[in-house]
Amino acid sequence: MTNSPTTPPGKVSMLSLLARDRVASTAAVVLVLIGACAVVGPMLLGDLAVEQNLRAVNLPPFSIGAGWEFVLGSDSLGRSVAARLVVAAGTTMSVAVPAVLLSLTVGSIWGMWAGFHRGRRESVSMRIADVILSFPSLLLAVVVLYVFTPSVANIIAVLAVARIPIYLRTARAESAELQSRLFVDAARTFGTGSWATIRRHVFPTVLPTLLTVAAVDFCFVMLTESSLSFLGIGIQPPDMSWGLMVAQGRQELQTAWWIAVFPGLAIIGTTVSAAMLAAWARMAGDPGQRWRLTLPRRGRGKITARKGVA
Amino acid sequence: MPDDETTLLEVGGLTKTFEVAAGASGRTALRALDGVDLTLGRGETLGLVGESGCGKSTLARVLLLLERPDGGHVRFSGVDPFTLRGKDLLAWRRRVQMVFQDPFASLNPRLNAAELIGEPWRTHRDLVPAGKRAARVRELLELVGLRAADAGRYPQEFSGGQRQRIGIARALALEPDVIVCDEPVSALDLSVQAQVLNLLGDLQAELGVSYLFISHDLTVVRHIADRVAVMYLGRVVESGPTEEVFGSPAHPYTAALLSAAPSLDAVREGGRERIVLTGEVPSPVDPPSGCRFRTRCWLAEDRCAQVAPVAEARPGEPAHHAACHLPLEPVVAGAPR
Amino acid sequence: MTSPFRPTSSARFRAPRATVLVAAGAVLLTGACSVGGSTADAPGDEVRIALPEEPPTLEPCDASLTATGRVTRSNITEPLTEREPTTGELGPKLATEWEQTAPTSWTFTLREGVSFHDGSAFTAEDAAFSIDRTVSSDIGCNVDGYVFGDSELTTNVVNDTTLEVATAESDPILPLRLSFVEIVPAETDAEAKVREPSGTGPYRIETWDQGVSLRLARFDDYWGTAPPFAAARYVWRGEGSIRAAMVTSGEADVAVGLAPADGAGDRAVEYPNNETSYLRIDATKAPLDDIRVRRAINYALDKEGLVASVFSGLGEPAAQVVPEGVTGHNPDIEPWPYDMAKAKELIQQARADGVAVDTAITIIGRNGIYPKAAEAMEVAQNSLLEAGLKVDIQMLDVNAWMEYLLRPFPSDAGPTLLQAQHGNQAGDAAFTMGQIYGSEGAQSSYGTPDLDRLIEQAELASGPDRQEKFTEALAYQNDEVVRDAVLAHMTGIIALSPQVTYEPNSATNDEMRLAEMRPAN
Amino acid sequence: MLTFLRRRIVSSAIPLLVVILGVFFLARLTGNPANLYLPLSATPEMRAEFAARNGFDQPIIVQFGDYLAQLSRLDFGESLRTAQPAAEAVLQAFPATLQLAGVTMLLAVVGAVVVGSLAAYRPNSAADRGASFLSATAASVPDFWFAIMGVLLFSVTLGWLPTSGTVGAAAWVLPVATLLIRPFGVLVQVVRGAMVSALSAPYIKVARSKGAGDQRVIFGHALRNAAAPALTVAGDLAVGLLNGAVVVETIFGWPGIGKLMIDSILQRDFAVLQAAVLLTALTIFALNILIDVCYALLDARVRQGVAA
Repeated sequence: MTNSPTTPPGKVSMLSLLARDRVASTAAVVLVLIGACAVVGPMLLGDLAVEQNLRAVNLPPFSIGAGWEFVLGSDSLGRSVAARLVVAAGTTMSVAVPAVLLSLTVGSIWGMWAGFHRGRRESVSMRIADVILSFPSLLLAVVVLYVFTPSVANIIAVLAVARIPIYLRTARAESAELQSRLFVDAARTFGTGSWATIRRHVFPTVLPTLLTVAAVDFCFVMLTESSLSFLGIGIQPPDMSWGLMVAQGRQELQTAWWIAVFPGLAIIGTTVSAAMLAAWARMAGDPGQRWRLTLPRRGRGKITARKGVA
Repeated sequence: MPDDETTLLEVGGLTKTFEVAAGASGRTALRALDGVDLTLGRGETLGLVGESGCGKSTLARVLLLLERPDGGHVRFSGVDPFTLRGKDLLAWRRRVQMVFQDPFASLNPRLNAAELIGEPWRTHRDLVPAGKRAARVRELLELVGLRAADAGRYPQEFSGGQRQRIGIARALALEPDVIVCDEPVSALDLSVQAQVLNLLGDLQAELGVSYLFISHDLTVVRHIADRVAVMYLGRVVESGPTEEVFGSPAHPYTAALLSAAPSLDAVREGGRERIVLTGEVPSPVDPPSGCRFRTRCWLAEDRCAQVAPVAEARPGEPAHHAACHLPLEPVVAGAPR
Repeated sequence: MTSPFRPTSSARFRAPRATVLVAAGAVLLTGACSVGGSTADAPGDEVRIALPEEPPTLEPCDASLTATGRVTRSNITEPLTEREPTTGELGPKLATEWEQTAPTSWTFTLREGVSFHDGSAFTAEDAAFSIDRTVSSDIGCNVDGYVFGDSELTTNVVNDTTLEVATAESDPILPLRLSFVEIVPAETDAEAKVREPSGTGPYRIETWDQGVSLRLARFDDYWGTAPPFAAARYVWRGEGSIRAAMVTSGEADVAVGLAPADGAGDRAVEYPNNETSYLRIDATKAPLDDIRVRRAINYALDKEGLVASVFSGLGEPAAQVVPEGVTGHNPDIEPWPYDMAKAKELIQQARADGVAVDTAITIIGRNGIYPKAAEAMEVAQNSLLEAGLKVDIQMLDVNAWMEYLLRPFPSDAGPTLLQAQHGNQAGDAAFTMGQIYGSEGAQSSYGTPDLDRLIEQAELASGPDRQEKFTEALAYQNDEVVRDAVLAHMTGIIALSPQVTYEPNSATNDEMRLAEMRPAN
Repeated sequence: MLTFLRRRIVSSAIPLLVVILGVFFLARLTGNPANLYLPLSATPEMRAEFAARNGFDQPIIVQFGDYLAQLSRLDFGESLRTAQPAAEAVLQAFPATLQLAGVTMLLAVVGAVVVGSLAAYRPNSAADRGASFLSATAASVPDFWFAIMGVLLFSVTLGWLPTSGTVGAAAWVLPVATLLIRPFGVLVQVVRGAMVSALSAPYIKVARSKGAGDQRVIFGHALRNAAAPALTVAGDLAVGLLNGAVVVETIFGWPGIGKLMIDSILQRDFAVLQAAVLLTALTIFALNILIDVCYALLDARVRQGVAA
């Protein structure tokens, strides 16, 4: 938006806006790092992550004496937790990102469409969402396990289908409210089609809320994937994901806490980064709020307060 | 009344009913428009006045095809826009535009002035070539009295009057023949109102656009309109050239409205007593029989309840129609102006 | 004791009318009122036991289900005979003596002066009824299939204290089999299972607050010695670390089914639980149909390392699925040594002979079959990969896994190694050999006619001959058939609070005798 | 409103039928449960007998017809596992979950509105950043982890709370806290986001410029507008709680329907699964109707608020 040719001087590009914000830029760096791990990790550390050493199990973190790879300790099979953490990022992201994106895309487009048109389309859509929500997703998983072969694609499908109603309902609620707004009426008077109106007016307004939900949904998907492995539909060893590491380390929470805690922290870190970035994006994408991000850090609160009453 | 050559817009017998929930009993019909007849000439400004809830805004929405009427017809240069589809409809859309009452709600706060004004072109792609849009936005901004440098600013950074100017510029972007102005100044401060009204007048002079100007403010209408139509409970009760209607109203309701607006000197000088209407506007869910106004009319007789009056031209004023069984006498000649 | 959910039992079947908000308020009120209501009777009166799961039913004829048997057997109901887990001897319970009067007929002399919890006296009539109900009725008793298979029994009541039982074929271990038939009064429903049975045991069911807790109280008219604790309260928690924490925090006296990592600390008591873990090799499919590959698998698995790491040092590398103390155990079989070089060599030989050793083999695992089941399979996978095989893992839930465990096997499966565990509750190899190693055994993927013959001969033998014949069959299996790779005899863990003394034994998992628990002081 | 309710309830009938249909057929796609309920050495005759006893030998359409006929007599069948009527098992477990979820959602919503509003009041301030960070963390902490750590700390080490069980108010603390963190974290994020947007909306500025007090601005105007997305998400979270309180119920020995449902899936206990899903579906539908009613009320008030 700010990149349009009409942007007057003084406005800043999104990237430099991001650079000004310490928290948001840290979050972005974390996500980029995780992405990098996901891409190159398996190539660099793939063998190290599966190398067992039954004589060096459950080494606590910082057991550098046993080798640098045991900086985060070893698991119950003597494998390097650090290496597994890096390599697992790949599998984790290849499940979580498509699952979240799929449910986000399908759910929000469907929801915006339903809310925009209201009437029968809306109520049928909402009843479908009710139906999906009424099914325990585990049942779906067991069915997939029995009828299809367990695979990454099926895990993604199960997770995505189960989460679609969340976005569907959220997008529907906001879209239904927006479609009665005057500026949408105005767009109609130009002859703008419904999809174009949705794209231009509904989508940008609904997106921040959807992103907020999607950001925290990340962890949900990652953890659900781990409970699917209990049924046999999850990631199968020797592949590894954070969810699987958490699930396996769970049994040892009391004796070797690091096995479950580090992947847990990785999940939390990813989710928190995504959430902080989503919060920042909400502000950066809202012209009414963007100015706050351009303020110097100190005294921000006071200025806001004064401006608020003015 | 403008002749066929110059008639741009013609509305006849327009009705529109809404279904509303009415308590536990079920749904009831709310008759927002009940046989409305109007015409609008090329380059003309028709003022449409009436209390809130009389159906003015519904009429505007029907004219912009935001609502589909239950009965009656709309003709725009002889064409019924409700029969249009696809390209033809899009071409029609270009000719009729609207300026909304609320300059806060009618502008998407996420778009800046340039994007707002240029929004229609994203649908009507061939109207202004992409390369020339920025220049055209600057032109339009200046045309409505804003600075070209304001293009990158967002609605919330403008004052109410400035926003309404953006709304007008957006309506002008498609170079329409008619602009329906739905209470365009009622949300603005008095001083700003005048500026916007003058702007609208100037634009008309410059571009030759017609206005259907909806307002509950008689002062404003008198200021801008060539002709006026007065609505009451979904019907037009009186219409005619502004001077004739305001100078000597034929319908008691018009007279009452004028009387309630003390700043209109004509009425006071007309020597009439101040008329104070009693009671609320009856619910459009269950309107009075016969003449809609009879429940509040101080002249009402039995037949007012039985027969709905039809619009008739006033003797000597062929363009001045009123739907009343007991029209008021014209004000004595020699009234000012 | 009442839970906040069901203040009175009459409210049990009522539909949940309370709305969320009303419920919230009500909960806070009742919750507040019942604070302090949780303190049990004085210590010494009640033993509190934390189980991994609620018994689905207390029906005695389903007592071969661990969750049911653990509570019902020898506590609520009793059998005619009872096997002493520590010695393996069969001792008297409701029958005082028995003898084989003909190859297919046995006569039991029953105990006098025994009464059921419902007040009726125990007679041969009740014993005959219970046997018929378990073995011959249509109610689908779990014990029936487990212990008797499709063999038929005929009962004959001679007098109040004498019962004759006839079998279709000679059955040398009928008294042992009958130790699984819990005796219920003849008034018990013969057409349907009962959830809360009456029995002759030292404890009777006092209250079963479903989902919440089960309390057994001492039966005052018990024929034997009165048990030390006046009552027992069972609760169930699915999470092992919580069960352990309940003991360490003093909320429970006994916690069952723990894993080494559950953190019971010095409250933990280890005991051999009679289970043996093994990998079943599907020897019908290439490359597993080649005995060199099967031997290579045995050489490649580092059992010592597995026990030391995955099983936290608990358990013992095993050579055969029949553990010590069970009739038929062969003390001469040694566990396969860990010899990766030999394993690689055997695979190479097979490869040279054109065996399809590059075919992917799937390890079918079952989550939770024992602690760290998935990790154990990862270790196995790692070793087999090193030996030169191609191996994938698939961890399944119980029902999916059972499709592979039991005949008929999934037709579309490739060569598999099945993660399995076997426990011989009855103490006789007859309960192991046929179904696990027989050509037609329910859990057997492969057998040979020679082995079948050895097993059949052993099952008909009795006395020292029986022991010897089973030993022979086991040795033959281990040397010439190599149908599985036995991993370890497993070790169970329970946690005991300082208030209770109890010595777990190999039967504790299936039959936890409350009478053997006593206050510590 | 009554008309609305009636139409809404009628329009839920078909989806409910779809749920019944779906669960019935999906459940039967998960494999024959004979292996789970018969001894390992069961003979083919025993399997046939088991199938006949439970009607599994019939064509699936016939089975479904029988099921519907049973349903119409309010007979929900019998549990394979416990031989109890399925309805009994489900109705026993349901109130426990409902109470747990109710208390949790109440606390989560109230807490999230307070924290989220305070955070949104001064967007991007330190307090806002802190609240966002903490709530995002709360939303992503693995719940079993939180539960077990809570037990170790508060029950084993400090001895303040019971490890598990349902007796006494103290027993509620850890289960509610465990169940609470995720909805609370998510809701804070949503409320905060919606409030930030609402507070920058023109009419709030108008209200502020008219001199409305700060609290009135936030709670009078903005909250009403922020309530729509928050309500939707809260509804979905509540549904999630009903369907997914498994971890809490398993760990704390809470006799609820989440665990019952999961167990009945794993145990292929079809009758119980069907009854449980039917009951939760009914509750979910009722919850959604309730949310729609809230919407309608909210909508009216928002409109009034804007018009005023």
